[in-house]
Amino acid sequence: MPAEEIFLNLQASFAGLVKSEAQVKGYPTWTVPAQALRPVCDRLRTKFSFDYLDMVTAVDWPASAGAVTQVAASAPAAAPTAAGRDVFELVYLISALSSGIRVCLRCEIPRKEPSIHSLYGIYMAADWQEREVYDLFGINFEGHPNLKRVLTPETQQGHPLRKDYVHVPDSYD
Amino acid sequence: MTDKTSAALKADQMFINFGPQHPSTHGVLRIALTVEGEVVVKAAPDVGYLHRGMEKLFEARTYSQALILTDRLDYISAMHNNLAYCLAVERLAGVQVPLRAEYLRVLTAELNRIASHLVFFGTFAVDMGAFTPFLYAFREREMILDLFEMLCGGRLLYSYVRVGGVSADLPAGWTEKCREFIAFFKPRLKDYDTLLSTNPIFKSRTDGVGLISAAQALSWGLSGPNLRASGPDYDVRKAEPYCVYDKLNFKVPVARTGSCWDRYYCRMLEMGQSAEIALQCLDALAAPELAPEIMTKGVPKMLKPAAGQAYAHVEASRGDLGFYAVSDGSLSPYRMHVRGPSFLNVAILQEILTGCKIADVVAILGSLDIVLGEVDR
Amino acid sequence: MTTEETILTKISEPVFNHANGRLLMPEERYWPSRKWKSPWSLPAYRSGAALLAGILSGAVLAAWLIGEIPLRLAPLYSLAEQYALSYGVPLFLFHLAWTVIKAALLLAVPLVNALFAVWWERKVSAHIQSRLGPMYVGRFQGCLQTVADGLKLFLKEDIVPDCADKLVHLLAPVVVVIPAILVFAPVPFGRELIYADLDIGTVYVFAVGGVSVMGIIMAGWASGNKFSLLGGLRSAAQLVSYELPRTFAVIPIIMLAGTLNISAIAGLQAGYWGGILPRWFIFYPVVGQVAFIVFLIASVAETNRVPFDIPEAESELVAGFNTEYSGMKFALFFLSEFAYVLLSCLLMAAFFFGGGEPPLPFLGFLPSWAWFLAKTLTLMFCFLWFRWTFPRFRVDRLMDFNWKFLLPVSLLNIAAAGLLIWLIS
Amino acid sequence: MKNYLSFVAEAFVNTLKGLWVTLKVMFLPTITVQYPTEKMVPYPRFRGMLAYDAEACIACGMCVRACPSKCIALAKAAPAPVPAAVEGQPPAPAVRSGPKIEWYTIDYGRCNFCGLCEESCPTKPVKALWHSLDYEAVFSTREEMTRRWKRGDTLWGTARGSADGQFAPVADQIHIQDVPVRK
Repeated sequence: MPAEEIFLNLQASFAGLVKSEAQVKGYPTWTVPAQALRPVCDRLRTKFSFDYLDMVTAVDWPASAGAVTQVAASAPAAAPTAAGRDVFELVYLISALSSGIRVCLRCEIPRKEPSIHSLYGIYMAADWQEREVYDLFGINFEGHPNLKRVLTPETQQGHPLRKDYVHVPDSYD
Repeated sequence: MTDKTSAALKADQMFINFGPQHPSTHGVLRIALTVEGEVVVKAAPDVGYLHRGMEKLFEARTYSQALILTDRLDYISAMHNNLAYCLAVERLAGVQVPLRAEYLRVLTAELNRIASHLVFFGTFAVDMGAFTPFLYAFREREMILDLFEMLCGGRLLYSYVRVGGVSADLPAGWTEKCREFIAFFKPRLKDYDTLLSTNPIFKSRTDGVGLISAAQALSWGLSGPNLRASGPDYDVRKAEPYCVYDKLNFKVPVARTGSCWDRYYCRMLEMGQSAEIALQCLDALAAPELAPEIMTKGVPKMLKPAAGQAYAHVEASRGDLGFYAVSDGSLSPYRMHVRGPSFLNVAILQEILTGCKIADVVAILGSLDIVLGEVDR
Repeated sequence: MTTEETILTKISEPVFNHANGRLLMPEERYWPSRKWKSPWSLPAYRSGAALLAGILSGAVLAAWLIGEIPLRLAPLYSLAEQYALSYGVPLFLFHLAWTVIKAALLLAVPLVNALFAVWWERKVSAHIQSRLGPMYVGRFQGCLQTVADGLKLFLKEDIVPDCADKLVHLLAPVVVVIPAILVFAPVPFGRELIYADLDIGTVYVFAVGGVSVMGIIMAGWASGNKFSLLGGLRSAAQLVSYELPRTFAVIPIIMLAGTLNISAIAGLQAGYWGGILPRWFIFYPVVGQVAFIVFLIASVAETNRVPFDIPEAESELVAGFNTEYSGMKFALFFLSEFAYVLLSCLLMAAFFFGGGEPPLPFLGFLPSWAWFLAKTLTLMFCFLWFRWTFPRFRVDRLMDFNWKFLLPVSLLNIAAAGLLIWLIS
Repeated sequence: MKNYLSFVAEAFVNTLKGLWVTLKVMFLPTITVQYPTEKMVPYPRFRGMLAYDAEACIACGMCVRACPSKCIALAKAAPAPVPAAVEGQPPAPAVRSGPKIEWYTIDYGRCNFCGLCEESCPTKPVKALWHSLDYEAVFSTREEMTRRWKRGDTLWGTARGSADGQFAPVADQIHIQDVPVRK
């Protein structure tokens, strides 16, 4: 069942699912609306035996940064990145080890109060990776049992990997 | 003690801080153990002691400068980090690599895998109480470090693989020394087996301890020997061959029960396979018709890849190491996420440690072979 | 300048101007050829072997020359007695003086043994791990290394953790060391070389040997930290449970010998079967070998050495019960461990290898104490050898091994010994 | 019962084989290098402490840009005074006395020995900045790790004094001092 048929099959039931124009080189990339992410993953896991969650990560696209590099203007029709849209872009890499298909799911959530449904129930690998994304970006994952900081100390204020992060000198400096 | 107030403990329970300074946590990892006598009731691994903010540092350096950071991720098998980083940037910038450089990359990666597994074998034996295999493992590893010192100047952190090729070709006499090492190393592997693998005490300590089922391993996202020991046969070198792995023939050891002994023995067999691969690479490199250049021309030092994203992953010695690179067309990467295999191998501890003894905590932690540089990034 | 000179100019001369101070060029690094180069090609190896052979033959020669001096000492006692009587010194005062001298000599045994054993263990472990071991202290092969360690431990600050139970923390090493020295009284070192030729020697040895378990538990409890507590409790479980197979392993020997007196048991093993095979208890058909193996395993467990070193398991309990000890107290724990190792080897030599009896008839020229010492040292080598080869047991596997394997085997062995005696008689 | 006996026998045999391996190694040569007495000399490509040669340096600043942890700083020498024009002859070229560099500092505390600066140094035929084979550098204070060459210093490396923060020649210090200029 190559990625194409899976995509068509899923697009039938999930309207918002669209082939993303910001392709991750090497893997088919689909854009998923934020609230449809968990049902899509559930469907992928049960129906198409996508049993392995490779990677969960986020990229911060503040309104200012993208515009500075005038990327959108010079880029061809498909904008290669979600630059300048003032969003958090969440990237999930899910694969079916038995058949060797690896698919990348992208979804964008507003930067104001970023929150999305956690994949904790479906993949246990999401447990710590989502805690790391929360720790470094401040994205809230609803339904995650213990969403606490995993890499930075508890006394850390702010989320370091945001582009607009300013370091508040604390006891360590 | 933030997450553990003494009131929460029942009468006969004891709270033990296993780490961050502890002889067998292979680095700064703290496991908050709630113990009843010898049996572990609840385990909560706590990481972040070695967090250097690597992914923020990537954004402040150019692509060629960031290569030095990747050495410091999994500092025991630095060659795999360089390779994964360079594959991701090459895929991002669309750079081709000459064939000779591909063979050199696979050769050094496999030698580095042997060195990394030797460190695992030595420290796992010391965790079990046998001190001698540690010295034997480091005697062999010293020879690999000499080979790397001859080739790329560094003994632990090499920054040898560059975007578009490798930084240096084999010096005179290197191939003979490498063949001599591999010929010397094979019988030593048999020595290790008689010394430790078949030892009844070692088997009683590791066989049937820390069982991880296939579904559990897949769901928790384990990779590398930890995953293959539980059943699923997934090796990036076979599933998505990069460099010249499709031209080389080698076998990937797989086990079924997922116990500490299976993970241990998968790595021991992998060392033998890596020696085979290294030999095949040496033969290919000696072939006269192979073009001599090791670096693609025209790859600028100040690389500016077009805007876009790319993901590339490699079968590092500890698992499936991936780099997710996002470029916005400027000199330095816009975002560089490292998918560290050890980060997920540590996460599973909170599930499999409950119910085992303190001595098993050491065995399971050793068999998962984690490196804190890669966990905390 | 050639690359050679450029390299040389950058590395300064060695700091210590030892005789063989030199710069090791890259080609001279250790790099074995295809098969491991035969060691005899290395000059250092040949000179080392020659040195070792010289030392051994010197020792044998010295032992032969000194011969039976200790036996010449026996009449000295009666001579001194008449001499004291002629001076009107009361008899009991003389006996007191004589026992004090003997006690001093006996106290020297564990101390000298500790000095030698620590150095020997570090050398044996080094060469097993293809290293050199101590080389600098005492110029020749680091022979004064243990003296230096002892001095260091003597001068080191004696740290007592504040949440420790001060008195018990102080008493623990005392309780561990005193039985370790007392236990040497009935143990023979040669045919007549014995402090107190007790008739119930074996029972005395095992009884006094068991007391030091208390010291280890006290150390574990008094240190006040969780790891020591775990180490202390673990050692209690291990030592007590391994006491049983150890004593049951000796019972067949006592049944065969018919007496509990250790020197008498050693004496009974004189003579040879068919002129070649010495009449040692280990050569009795099944009983001897099984008893020896069980006794060996149990005594390795008694001395808390790998593969039974759960109480101070470095990788789990940091250093177990002696985590909080430093300075002389730590030295006392070390001393008692090696005293018990020496004791076990002496007992095994006496029970199973006929202490003092030469293995072959024509080797009788060497004195009995030389043979006794040789057997003890070979057995001690086995203790060291085990330590650097085996991993460590897990606590419950250790208990299973003892209760489900060693104990039944030793009981069966007693039955077999009974059968053997019935067959012989 | 039978496999129990075979298990015991096999366990016993494996134990003895393990013992044989350790005994075999005991009589083989050792590999220890007794460090202060025997000093290992690294291979030529070894990346040791950075060494600097003022004569060869052309003060281009390539190394400053190449270094990932920004531990090199330099200042170009002021342009040599142009001699007064003597009419009748073509203007004499500005003769420069000595190296083109005013001062050059390396902070060894932050250097991570990656060799990027050496690769980016364009000087021919001998590089002005190269990794010596010296691995025994010892510093007592953090300030002392910053080494500077200033015009007029003979050899590479006065260190910043910890007290007043001024650069002063360091007495019996480490080996980088007497690293001769590589020609």
